[in-house]
Amino acid sequence: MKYSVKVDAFEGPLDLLLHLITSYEVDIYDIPVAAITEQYMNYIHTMQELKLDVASEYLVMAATLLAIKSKMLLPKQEVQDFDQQMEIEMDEDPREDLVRRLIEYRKFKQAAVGLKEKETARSMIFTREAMDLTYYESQEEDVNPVANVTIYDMLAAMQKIFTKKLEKAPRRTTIERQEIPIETRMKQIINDIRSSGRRKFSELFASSNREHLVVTFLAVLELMKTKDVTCEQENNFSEIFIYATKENEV
Amino acid sequence: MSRSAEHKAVIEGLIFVSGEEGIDKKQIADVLQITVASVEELLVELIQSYKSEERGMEIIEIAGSFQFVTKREHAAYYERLVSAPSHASLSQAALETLAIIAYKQPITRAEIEEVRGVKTEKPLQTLSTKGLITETGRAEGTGRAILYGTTKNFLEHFGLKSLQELPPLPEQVNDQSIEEEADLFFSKFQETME
Amino acid sequence: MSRSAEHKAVIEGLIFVSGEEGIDKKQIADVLQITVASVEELLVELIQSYKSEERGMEIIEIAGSFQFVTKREHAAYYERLVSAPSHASLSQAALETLAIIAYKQPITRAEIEEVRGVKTEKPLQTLSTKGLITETGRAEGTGRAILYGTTKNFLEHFGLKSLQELPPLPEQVNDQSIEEEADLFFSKFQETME
Repeated sequence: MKYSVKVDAFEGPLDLLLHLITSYEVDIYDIPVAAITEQYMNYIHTMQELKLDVASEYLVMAATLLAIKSKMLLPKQEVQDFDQQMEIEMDEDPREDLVRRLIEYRKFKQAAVGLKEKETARSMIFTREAMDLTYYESQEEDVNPVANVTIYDMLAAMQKIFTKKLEKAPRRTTIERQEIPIETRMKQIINDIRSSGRRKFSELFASSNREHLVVTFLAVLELMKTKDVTCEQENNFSEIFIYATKENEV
Repeated sequence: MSRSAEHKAVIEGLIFVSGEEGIDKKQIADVLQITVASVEELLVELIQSYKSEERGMEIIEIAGSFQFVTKREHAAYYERLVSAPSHASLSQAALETLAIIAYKQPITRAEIEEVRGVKTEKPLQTLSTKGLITETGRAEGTGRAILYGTTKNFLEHFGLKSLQELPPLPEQVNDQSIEEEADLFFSKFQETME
Repeated sequence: MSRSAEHKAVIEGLIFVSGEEGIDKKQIADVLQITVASVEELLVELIQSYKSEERGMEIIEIAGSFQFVTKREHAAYYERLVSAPSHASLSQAALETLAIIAYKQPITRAEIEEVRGVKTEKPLQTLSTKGLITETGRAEGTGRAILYGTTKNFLEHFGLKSLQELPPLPEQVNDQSIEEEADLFFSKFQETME
């Protein structure tokens, strides 16, 4: 069985199902439940093989899909009528509830895209702080210096600063999270290749840890640059083999 | 200077001093001691003059307040000056949650999770911390679950005049056309089968 | 739009976003990637256009930096704006600064600016004038920077008996929500488990 894992963030089982429905170009109002269920299960199995925690919602959806599939396999009891179409329409389609949920979810997924566009447009315009107008205030003695301002406005201001700081922060976090030094991974890879003569490129990426995947990829690139390894590929999209070039130390 | 030319100049100054906080028509009318209708008229002219000329800023309305902002087509220049992005973008989870709240407010967490099909505690927390949503009350019935709604900050984050400016939900315009497409697909399919 | 007209528009926008700190010719030249001489030429035109027309602001040069200010002849209107009952007496900048001092006192100006990410001279001056903050001492070490703290006046006006009565700070922004933003595939799956 051939399947591919799309390393992407699905926002839940409904999102995954929508993805499958779109990629297999099937009609959302007439989902081929058997085929889609198989793809869905493949995905879940892959996740489990990669030792990822599969969220309970994904498993609930798997059970729902299997239930729908079996209901649809049940033989229809009514006599073969001339107007068969009528019978089917009057019968409740076991997929109905799922289709309704998918369409409802898809609506808001699209709305989120709309919001994203607005957000991007907004991020391209700049403004400035309000001007300090203290100069224009009357200098009378008994004027309340904090008129129309409460302690909670102050708290809100503090919160705004934190939000600003948070907004600046993410750019750094992903880079700082490098817990496996590339040098270490380079040594591991070169030792690995030497012991076996050659390695399939894909074998180096057995780990499910995203950071590990990234570090491995960078390590291979670095090893190629330092000419410690060479890569060969017979045809487009065929397996890439990695060979050690030198026997001396890394 | 004519009376109305001076008023227009003052409106420009008032919007300018209000900065990112903006100023609404009523406040402008109070300062100028003229009617809101007159303010509106002058505002239209002022906004137009910034649009038509070769200007660096323009006046936009966000959440009912008018403010100056730089023009979008010049964004690249300001990015050179300001290192940090003026607005960090929200994650997909947060955007989906926010979309559901924006269109269906007031809404409970359970109702949001029903639509998304996943737990939504964390995105809700992020959105609250960023001041984009707030508790607007309690649902009737047992449990009296918290109801969520969007804030003024939400309008500001997305540069919206009001909630009415949200693009219509696909359902309201599209559902029919999706069905039509499906019908079309089937009729074609049947044709090829025959 | 001609090249120089666009440059002039961007200069206008740059002066605008630079706020009360202003921007100098060299910075403008760097952003536009043109010579300082060209900037000077365009600046003269821009300043002139604000002077000759019926405008609410004008561009002034202070210590080599250019900034927008309101026109003196409109002062009466701004006085009316600040005396309006709805007008908040503290700007967002002043509020932020006051909040930081209230929660982190004693604190130096450099530390406040570190948190806010912008210059804070003017808000500090405003808060001092209003009697809400005061110098409480000098920091140890080189420079012996001024330490700021809130005053008794501050407590009185906000109706607090003591600093202990300040409401607790919003939950500190933590790494967790940052990870949520980082949009990692795997953390997403785990998140839905919670």
